This record gives sequence, C-alpha cells and structure tokens, in this order.
Amino acid sequence: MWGLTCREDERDTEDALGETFDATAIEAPVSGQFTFPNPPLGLQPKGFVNAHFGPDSSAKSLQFRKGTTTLAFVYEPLTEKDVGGIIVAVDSRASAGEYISSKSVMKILDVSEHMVATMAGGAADCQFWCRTVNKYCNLFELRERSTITVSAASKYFANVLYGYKGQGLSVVCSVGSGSLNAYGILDTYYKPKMSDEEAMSLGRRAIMHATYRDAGSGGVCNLVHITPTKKIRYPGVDVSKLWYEFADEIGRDIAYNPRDD
Amino acid sequence: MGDHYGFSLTTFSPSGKLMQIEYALNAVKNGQPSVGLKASDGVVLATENPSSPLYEEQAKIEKISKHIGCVYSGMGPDARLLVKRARKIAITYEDMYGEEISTTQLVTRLAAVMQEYTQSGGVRPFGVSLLIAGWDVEPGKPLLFQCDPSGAYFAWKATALGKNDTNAKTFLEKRFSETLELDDGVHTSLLTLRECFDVGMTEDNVEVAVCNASGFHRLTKQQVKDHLGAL
Amino acid sequence: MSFYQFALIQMALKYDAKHDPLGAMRAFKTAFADVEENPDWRSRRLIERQRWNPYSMEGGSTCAVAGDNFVVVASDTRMTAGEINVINREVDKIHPLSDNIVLTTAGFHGDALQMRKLLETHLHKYRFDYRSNMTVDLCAELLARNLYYRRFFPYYTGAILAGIDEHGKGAVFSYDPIGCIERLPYSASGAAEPMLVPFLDCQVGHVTLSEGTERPKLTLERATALVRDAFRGCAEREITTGDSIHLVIAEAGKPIRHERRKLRED
Amino acid sequence: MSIMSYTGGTVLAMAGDDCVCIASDLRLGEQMNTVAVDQKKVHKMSDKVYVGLCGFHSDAKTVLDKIMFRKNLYELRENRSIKPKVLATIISNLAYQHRFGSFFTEPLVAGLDPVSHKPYICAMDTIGNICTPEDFVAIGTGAEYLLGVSESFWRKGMNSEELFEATAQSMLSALERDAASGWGAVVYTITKNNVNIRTIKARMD
Amino acid sequence: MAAVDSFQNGVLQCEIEPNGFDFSNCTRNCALARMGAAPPRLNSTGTTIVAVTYKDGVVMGADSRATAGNIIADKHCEKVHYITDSIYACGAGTAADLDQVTKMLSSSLRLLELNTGRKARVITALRIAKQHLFNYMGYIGAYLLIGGVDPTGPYLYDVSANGVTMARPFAAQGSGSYAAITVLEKDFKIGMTEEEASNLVQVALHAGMHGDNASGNSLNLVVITPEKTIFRGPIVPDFCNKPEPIESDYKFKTGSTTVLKKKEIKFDIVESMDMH
Amino acid sequence: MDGKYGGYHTNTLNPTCTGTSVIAVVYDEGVAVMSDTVVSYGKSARYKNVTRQYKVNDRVIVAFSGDHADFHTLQNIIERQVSKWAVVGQKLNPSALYAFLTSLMYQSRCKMNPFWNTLIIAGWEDNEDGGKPFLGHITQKGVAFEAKHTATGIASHLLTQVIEDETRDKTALNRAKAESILRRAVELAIYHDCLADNEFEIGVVGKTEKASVHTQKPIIGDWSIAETNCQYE
Repeated sequence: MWGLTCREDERDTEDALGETFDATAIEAPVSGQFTFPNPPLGLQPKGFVNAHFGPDSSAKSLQFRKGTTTLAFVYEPLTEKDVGGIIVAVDSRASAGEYISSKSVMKILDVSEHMVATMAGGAADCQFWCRTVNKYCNLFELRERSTITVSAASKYFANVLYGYKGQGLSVVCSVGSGSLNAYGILDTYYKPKMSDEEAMSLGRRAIMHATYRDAGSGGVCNLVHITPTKKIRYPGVDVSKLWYEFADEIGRDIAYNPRDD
Repeated sequence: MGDHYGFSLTTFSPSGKLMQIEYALNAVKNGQPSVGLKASDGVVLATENPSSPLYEEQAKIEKISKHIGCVYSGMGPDARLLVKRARKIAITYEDMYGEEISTTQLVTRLAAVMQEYTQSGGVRPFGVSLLIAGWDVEPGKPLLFQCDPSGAYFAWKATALGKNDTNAKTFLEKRFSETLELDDGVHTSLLTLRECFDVGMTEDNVEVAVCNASGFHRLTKQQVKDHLGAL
Repeated sequence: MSFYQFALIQMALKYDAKHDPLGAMRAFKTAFADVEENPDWRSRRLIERQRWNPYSMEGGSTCAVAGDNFVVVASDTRMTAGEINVINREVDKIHPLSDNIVLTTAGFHGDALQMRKLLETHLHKYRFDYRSNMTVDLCAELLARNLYYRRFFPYYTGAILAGIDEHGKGAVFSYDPIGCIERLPYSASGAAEPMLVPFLDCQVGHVTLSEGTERPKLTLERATALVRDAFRGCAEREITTGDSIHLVIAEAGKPIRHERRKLRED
Repeated sequence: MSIMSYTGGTVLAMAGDDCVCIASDLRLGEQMNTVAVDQKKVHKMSDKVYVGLCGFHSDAKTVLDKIMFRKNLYELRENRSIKPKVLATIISNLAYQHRFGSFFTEPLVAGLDPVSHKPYICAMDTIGNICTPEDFVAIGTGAEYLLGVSESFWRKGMNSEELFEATAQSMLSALERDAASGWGAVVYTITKNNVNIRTIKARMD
Repeated sequence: MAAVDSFQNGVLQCEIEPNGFDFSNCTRNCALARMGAAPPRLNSTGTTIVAVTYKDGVVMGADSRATAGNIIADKHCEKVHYITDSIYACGAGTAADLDQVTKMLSSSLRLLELNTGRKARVITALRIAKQHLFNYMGYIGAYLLIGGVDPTGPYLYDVSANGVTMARPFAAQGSGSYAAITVLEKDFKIGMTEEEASNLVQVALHAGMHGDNASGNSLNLVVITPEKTIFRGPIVPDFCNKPEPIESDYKFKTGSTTVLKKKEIKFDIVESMDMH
Repeated sequence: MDGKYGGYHTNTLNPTCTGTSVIAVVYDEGVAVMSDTVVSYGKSARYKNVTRQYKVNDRVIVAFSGDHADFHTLQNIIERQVSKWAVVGQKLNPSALYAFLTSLMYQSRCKMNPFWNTLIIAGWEDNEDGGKPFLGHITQKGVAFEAKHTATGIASHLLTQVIEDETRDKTALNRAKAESILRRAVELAIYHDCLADNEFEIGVVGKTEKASVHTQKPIIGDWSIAETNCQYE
C-alpha cells in the first residue's frame, strides 16, 4: 500500500486511531500503573496549563479554584470538663482569579477516622490527593490492623506528591495567603491550656480576621474538633456575622458614615 | 502674541488716556452705520452695505456659530480677522465642552483678544467695533453685545454704531420698547438706519440679519424688500 | 532558539511582584529603567510566536437550579467560532445521560463531546456490571475523577452535573476544569457565568435580602421562570449568548421534559 | 492580575424617572489583601452631579484632581453649575488626551441636569469613550456581575425609593461574587430636591 | 523651588491649553506591562457599517452595539457620526478614537464652511482624516466610511486606520462586514433609486447583525441627497427585540436592604441659578 | 515536519497546500455539497481541477477544506475503515463515519498533532422511518455539529447569512433549488475570497440519487462595477 511506507509508527497501523486513546479514557485506572497523560510534544505541563488557565489567560471564570485560609492548633484541657485535642478551622471560599466560584466549599477533608487534612491552594488537587491518601490509609489499617500514625500518612502524602514535582500541582496543607492574619491572632491569644469553648472561639476568631483582611477568603467558618477519642464536626458559622458580633463586642462603629463632599 | 517688536505702540498720554484707542473709536465713528436691536423673541442686526453694479457683493454681517452672528462698523479687514478668531473660539469651545458656546462666553473671550492688541508690542488696536447678537439655547434668551477696540464690552437692548450713531441712538430711545416682536424690531431698526442714510435706502444697500431660537440667518433681498415696503 | 527558551527569557523578565510589596517597588523601578533604555517602540516589534492553541471557545452559557424534588437545567443554543462569528443556532449543550442524570457543559465544544461520550460509556459499563443505573452523586464523583485524570491537559469546560438523587431530591454538582466538585443549590458556567450567578444568588439564594423580608419558596414554576429571565438578561448583555433557551426539567419519578424558548438572535 | 483590579472597587449608577442612584463599594486593596474599608469612590462635583472613579486608585486620585481643576475653571468662567453632559465631555477629553499613555481608571458620571432635572448617567472606558444608556451603567472589577443582575432588576419609570432598592440589591448581589470589591457599600440617591446618602449592610469578607 | 515650579507648570501646562496628546504616562504603562500587568480592555465597536451610493445620493447605515471583550458596553451607541449637513461618517474600530476623529473632522469642516461660505467637499473630509490617521501609523484604530454629497456629486470613501483610502460605489466595514458585503454584492445595481438603496443597506445590516456577535441591538440610517439629509433613528429589526419580555417583575419592597447609616442633604429649589 | 518540538513528528502546524471553503446545503431528500477544484499554495492557485470531495460509498460524501496533504491521509484512513466494515458486510453510514472522524480529529488534537482540515460529511442516513439527509461539520480541533446548511473557511463568514435567508422560509427545498443556491454562493464567494476559483463541482447524495460528484460550468460573475470606480483618492 503506498500509504504504508511514509509513516510506520502511529498513523496507519491497525490499532491506531481511536482505540488506544479511548481505551485509556474509558478504563478506570489501575492504581500503581496509572500515569497522568502529559501534554504531548514534550510540552512542560506547568507552563502549558498556566498559559491556558492561568491568571492572564482568556479563561476568566474557568481558572482553577483556589482556597486560602486554614489553621489548626493543639491545646491541653484547662479543667476536667474540657477534653483538649486539636482545633482545625477553615474558611469556605474558593476563588478563581477575582471571581468567587464558590462560597461554601468544605475544606476539611477526611484522611482517616481520626485524621483530617485542610485544603489550601488548588482545590481540585487537594480533593483528589486527599482521597488517594485516604484510600492508602484504609488499606494500611486493614493490612496492619492498627490505625495509621499521622506522620506515616503525611510521609505517604509527601512521597506521592514528590513524584509530580514541578508539574504545577498546588497542594498546600497548612497555610494560605489569608493565614498571615490568622497567625497574628493565634500568636496573641493562644495559651497551651485552654477550655474547649475558648479554643473553638479562638479558631473562629482567627478565621474571621483572616477573611476580613484577605480577599481570597470568606464565606462560612467550618470547624473540626479532634479529641483523643473522636472527631466532632461543627456546623459552619457565617464569617460576616462573626465580624459584626466582634465589632459590637468591642463597641467599634464600623459602618462608614456618609460624607457629602 | 505681538512680542516680536517689544515696544508697545499704545502708550498713555500725560492726561492718562490711551490715544490710540481714542483714534480707533474715531475710525469706528466714520464707518458705515449699523444698528442692533433686541426684541422679545430674537435680535435684529442691520447695517448699510452700499453695493454697486461694478463690484461683487461683500457681506458685512457674518455668522459665528449656529446661534451667534455679528456686524461691524469701522475697518473691514480688521473685522474679518476678529470674526475668524471668534469662529475658532466658538468651535474649540464646542469641542471642549460638548455644547454650543453661550454668547457671554464668546464675547468675553473675543474682548480679551481685542484687549491683547492694546497692550502688546508692535501692534495697534483694532479699528472696528462689533455688534454681537446671540441666542442662548439654555435659558432661551436673546442677547446683544457691543465690543470696542479697547476690549470693553457692553450688553445692550438696542444700539447703533458708526456714522452719526448718537442721533440714531436718541431715535431708538424714543422708539424702543421691551415688548417689541421680531418683525416690529426689524422695522424700527430699518427706520433708525434710514436716519443715518444720506442716500435712499433700497434692498440693495442695506443688509439685515435675525437671530432667534432657530438660529442666526441673514434675510434674503426679497424679505428686506417686503420689510422696506411695509415701512 | 525554540519557543520555550524565548518564553523562559520572557518569564525572567516578568517579575512576580505578588508577594512582597518592597519587591514590587524594586521590580517596578527596574522595569521603569528597563523601558527607558529600550522602549517597546524602538526595539523591533517582537511578534509573539503563537503556539497552536488546542482549545477554542464556542461561547454560550448554561445554568442549573435544584429544588427539593426537581432540577431545572438550561442553556442557550448558539455556537460561535472565533468569538464573533455565529456558525450554528441550534446546538444542544445539555446531554441527558439517563432519566435522572443530566450533564451540561459550556466552553470548548470538542471537550464537551468527549466528556459526554466518556460518561455515557461509563454509565453503560456500570449498567453492564451492576445491572442498575448510576445515582447522581456516584456519577458526579466519577466525573470529578475523570476530569482530574487529565490534570496536565485539562478539559476546557465548566461542567455541571444535575439530577435527582436516590432520596428524590434535586442535586446540582458544579466543577472547575480539573474536577473540584461541590454540591450546590444552583450553579452556572460558561461565558455569561458572571452574569447568571449573582442573579441566582439574589433570587434563589436570597443572600442579599435583609432579615425581615419574606423569601418566596422555590417551586418548579418559579425556578423555570427565574432561569428563563436570567438567560434573557444575559442575551441582552453578553454577545455569545442568544438564539434560544433549551430547558431540561427533571422531576423525581417523572421522565425528563424538554422545553425550548426563543431568545434574541443578534 | 490586570492592573485595573490591583486596588479593586466597583461603582454602579441607575436612572429612574427624575432620580439617579449611584452605589459603590468601600474596599481599597493591594491585590489580595484589603488595606482600607472606608474608601470613597464617588465624588461630588456639584449639588446633583457625582463622579465615580474605579480602577487603579492612584490614577483615579490624579484624574479626580485634574477633573476638579477643569470643572472649577468652567464654573468660575460660566458662573453656573456644570451640566453632567458637559462634565462627561470634559472627562472624555481629558482621558483621550492621554490616549497613548492612558490612566488606568474608568470614570462614571451620574446626576440630574441642574436646569431641566432630567437624569443623566454615563460610563467611559480608560480612553474616554462615552456610553450614555438610559437604564444603568457599571464600572470596576464587579461590572460584569452588575450588568447581569441589573438587566432584570431595572424597570422603566421607577421612583426614588424603588430605585434605591434595585440599586442596593444589584450591588449586594454583585459584591457576593467579586473578591476584589465589597466590605460595605454606600448608595447615593439624587432627586430633584434632596440627596440621600445611605450606608447599607454588606458582607465584610 | 525651581524644580517644583517646572513640575507644577508641567502638570498645569496640559490643563491650561490642552491640545494634542500628552505622552507623560507612556513609560510607566510600558513598565507595568513588562511587569506582567495586562493592559485595560478598550471599548471597541465590533460593528457592521454599510454605505451605498445611488443615483443622486448616498445611504449609510450602522448597527449600534459597542462591546468590551464579550460584554456589551453600550447597546445604543451612535456610529453614524455627523460631519456636516451633507457629509456623514460611519466608524468601526476603537470606539473612543472614532468619537474623537469624527468630532475633529466635523469641527474643522464646519469652520471651513463658515470661513469660505461654501459647502464643504467630501474629499476635504477624507484628506483631513487620512492625514491625521497616517500621522499615527494606525495606532489610532479608526476604520471610517466617509460619505456625502457636495456640489460635484455623491461620493463614498473607505478609510482604514493606517491611512489607506479608496473610493467605492458600495462598502462595508467592521467584523460584520463579511456578511454585509455579500448581500451588497448580490443586490447592488448602478443607479438605484433611494428606496432600493435604503432597503439594500437595511438588508445588509440585518445580515451583519444577525450573523455577527459583535453587532446588533438596533440600526441607524442616514440618507443624504443634494436637497436634504434624513437621519432615521434607531430602527430595531424583529430579530433584535426580546421574543418574550421578562416574566416576573423583581420589585423589592422598601426595607429589603438593611441601612446602617443615613445622611440627607436638602436643596431649596432656586428657580434659575445664573445671574442675567 | 520540521520536528522542532523536541524531535516529535508533527503534522502541519502551518499548512502549505490548502483548499479553500466548502459549502453544503440540505434539501428535502438529500444533501448538496459544493467545493471548488483548486488547491492553492499560499496565494498562488498551484493545482487546478483537483477534486476536494471524496465519495466514500454511494451513501456518503466527505468534503475537505484545509491542508491537502492531510486530506490524502484522511482519505486513506477512511478507506481503511470502509474495508474494515466491509469485512463484516456492513456499509458505512454517514453518522457512523461522522462519529469516527470526530473522535479521530479530537484524538489528533489531543496529541497536538492535528489534521489541519475542516470536514463536511454529507450523506443519506437510512433508518426505520424512511431515512433522512445527514450533514455533519467537524473542525480540526474536534468540534463537531450537525446542521441544515454549513460552510467552512472564509465562506462561513461571507455566505452563512445569505444561505440562511435563502433556506429560512422555504420549507421544501428540492435538489435544483439547492444547486442554484450553491451556484449563487460560488459567485458571491469569488468576489471576496482570493483563493476561490470559478471552476467547482457539486456533490449530491440523496434518497434516490447515489452519491455522485459533477463538475459544473465555471461561473464568471459580473465585474461591471470596475468601470464605474476610477478615482485616485
């Protein structure tokens, strides 16, 4: 066939065309052998994705969603009534560039029964990789018949992500651009021994201040309290309502008084 | 403007008067007579414009912008330059502010131009006085101004310039009233003009223009003839 | 020097002044001096060599509103080539996958077709393996993962999966191009998303009303009326939305209903 | 991030019958963090004519000073208060004068004609292309959201109370979705015999 | 002190007699562009403009949509610009440039008409526009169709931003011009009547507005003949209005927004502000 | 084929020999497809009377615009598909070919190695209730849609509206009317498409007629306007 000689490899062989590509797309990936299809022709994924979905691309509201403010701290119980443990507080806004694509994202992702990870940076990246780590932890617990330690889980998390170094993944587990303000509040009010109530209000207060100052955070403040025995998820509290309560509390008149010039 | 020679030709006389301006006013005095009259719904400008079969007809009344026009008494060429400047002022104002220039604004700026020529080196004042008639669209009001070579400007109800303007003015004082309509205004101004005429007034040697809400436009010969007939 | 070295040099020039303000000031000063020595207009007009863009934007927009036992999905039916030239006025952007799952996408139409084919195949395979239809949230998770599998060559679409879940409640799942999934009461995507979403915020989410004012309940009629009005507003203000609205209404226990309404065509 | 959204900010103007409403948010930020929450973006030019300036804040301030200079010169010369149409032309000429090195700010003029009390609203792009619709105009980072919402909320012939509600609701819905604007909003309602300035309660995140 | 004065004069200089462009921000804007900040989006008239000469005059028409990116900035912007009573210009390209160039053309020609006492020629308008645009080498993005009738007959010229001009019996410009020009090629005949010419322009505009996203909303027509010039204001073709109006009306009862603070400034109505 | 992207073999990313636009219109019992017979190399009409429509079988015609080299390769691939279907005794119907070509173009686009073509698939689709005409349009990036009338290349800008007006109100369009519309479209295309040629062919496939491509009488178009327009400015 005259066509055959010109290009042997892709175009003309029997199984070319649809089959190879569709096959990979349809089959659920088998863990272990699955590799992400890179953009072809040796294009750098980070540059390629940034060129088409980055801040100065034409994909205005199609940019990837980013979350920003998350915090967590450990504290011991002040009195017997308290339980102590870890408070994890997050905001709930996912913004794509300047557009707030969602106001109610759940940024505390379960890694195992007694462990959570918070989502800052790329929302989709965190969701996907937390699910992978969650799967790994469950398998670990079934195999080892003992709960996985936090350091083991985070070690696994680091190893997995290391494989995709420099390809543009944005998985940030603790900080975010809004958290600089949160640090300020935590540094001033944090005491190693606190009552549960006090710790939770400190977490919410820190998130509220972060959302007040940072444009990328806002919405609802979700809070999880991890005690030595179980994990309690508290319903979200509207951050703006928190701010107005805070303003009344310290008696500061925050409403802008109209000027007539 | 006028800084190439440095020395100003218009200097104060010991008695504290600027003689050049006096002489300029005299030049205006022996120019052809022109009359301006503000009626309730418009302004009339009329002037003597001797025509002869020998030369082409040269209009003395010029249009500056849609609602503003002017007539002059005194030296023609000076007036031509002023009218050109006035038109430039009007069009630049319209570019800058998006609406047509109001008569007061045009007159103040034109007077400033005339005043420059009395204080700059190497130039003489204009030998011409202008009667500027305009209609302000905003409050819908007729306006009549006179600009002198000294740069002074006065708002008039009715006035006359040029040859024997004094008795023309006394004639107007008797005839003028606030409630004049535009047509009677034309009649009164033609009557006052006839006072200053030494030769018979026909539609060839007089030029009349009217400025009202619809704009500034010169009356055709036929219209002047009808008005003359009705006198 | 291939395009990438050129881009790298360009990258070095581009100062990332986001994070520290002092750095921003220094960066601006050096950039200012840089421009003074060789301003753009003196140096040969460097024509940015465009690499072939695998994506193209077919315009149009879609939205979905979930009620307690229904879901309304709507999209316009105009396809534009190259931002300004209308090439087709009756394109379906809503793909009912099964009687309780509806996929709608806006953005690059090629990816939309591929996504539909992908999901249809998975649903078929699921029906083959488990002899039962997929529920909405299961299908939603599947779509999230499949979007993420192409993390380094993403689908250029804002997908929305809507349907009736197993409890008979309306469900709308909104996605970003690489699969960040979230269940919302209402969502929109496409060229006119910034215009649709605030309108739905105000009318469905009632987020801007003061405490006292009464908030009308979201019935099926009110939802369809709101969606139609939203699209009429967008057709007025957005150039790639128009021609007609294609409404798909899925109610618990009832087959999917289609409805088409005219929109302005200019 | 485009330079126009460096400091953020949104202004909306709506016209009813014989009344005009201008709403603006109060944020001044540097890219992602908020620096001030009481930033005035609507400035009074004369009793019933207001100017809104959005975009890059330092340019907005410079342009405001230049506009005040030209407006004061005009009012002193003409001895009457400036008409909104004339003010729009002045600003447009100022912007177009910097055609090739433009100011990064989009001005908006809204007000009642001092004589005929007819509402006049107009918005411009950075080099002064005047658009004077009869319903509403929006500028700033939240302009798209405002246009989409106001399209349904605006009706012909609204009185000043209805107009205030429509403007306030449109502005609040837009601020929901715009990260770069918000932190409170202020609404000026201009009618023939008074100007009402109201600060409305908005999300502070 | 001298430095301050010179700076002060510099700043005020362009205020006192503003003429010509002021390039003071150019370097700063280029520096910001190199820092990666995207320049702002200018309003452009995507537009369809059409002009046709017929037996004794010119018919010109344009749509009325100005777009910024994919958002319609102005639904009824005026693209048929008045130059003089018998010369009109339709414009496509950067909206601000069009406004200013046509305003400059109009004032210079009206000044010419007053000073010479004669009706201005279309060729003069063309020559002024062409030289102005050529001066700026196409950076002033104005694509004009200058048409009109002067004592020597009807003319139509097509000016592009870099100064290339061409006389044409019929012409279309703008992003919708592809669809419009085909309609013109189909039905144009030499020596059409005014009726036929204005119908042809309308059909061409309908084609441009219907097929092109960036044109639409309504169309303006001007018919110029030696005796009179008729400007037919916004004509809304049937496919340009909403087939069904907005269904429910979104009336917000008073009090549906919480007001934190309130200040009122009262005026007593002074009948007329100015002195005389 | 210069392999500048890290040594990969790439298809044309800047096409050389290209065919200009193709226009197709559906009429009541079939589809008419028009394409001119020139392949131009840049602005010069290098290859004359080259057919750009490929008769797959007597029910399907595929017309190409864009790079001619890719057209030959696609022709080869379609031939292979036809023989594959023939093995199981099936005749390739238009919607099947349309689906196959869509995924092929999409897949080549995903390998950043596109076929630089826009394809028009015209055919007669046999289904239970008597069958219907099929017209599909696929771009080089895998965007595919069906339509009543379509055009590729510059003709999509120039002629879509004119054809839309012609076909909007008249419900039953017979073959003669469809061909006259196409002939008129060629004339209008010549005026403003410098790559178009006045020799063209119309392919027809319908319920009764088998797929066939007929060369047509060249159209001259009327250029009388030139005399009236000799000004300098």
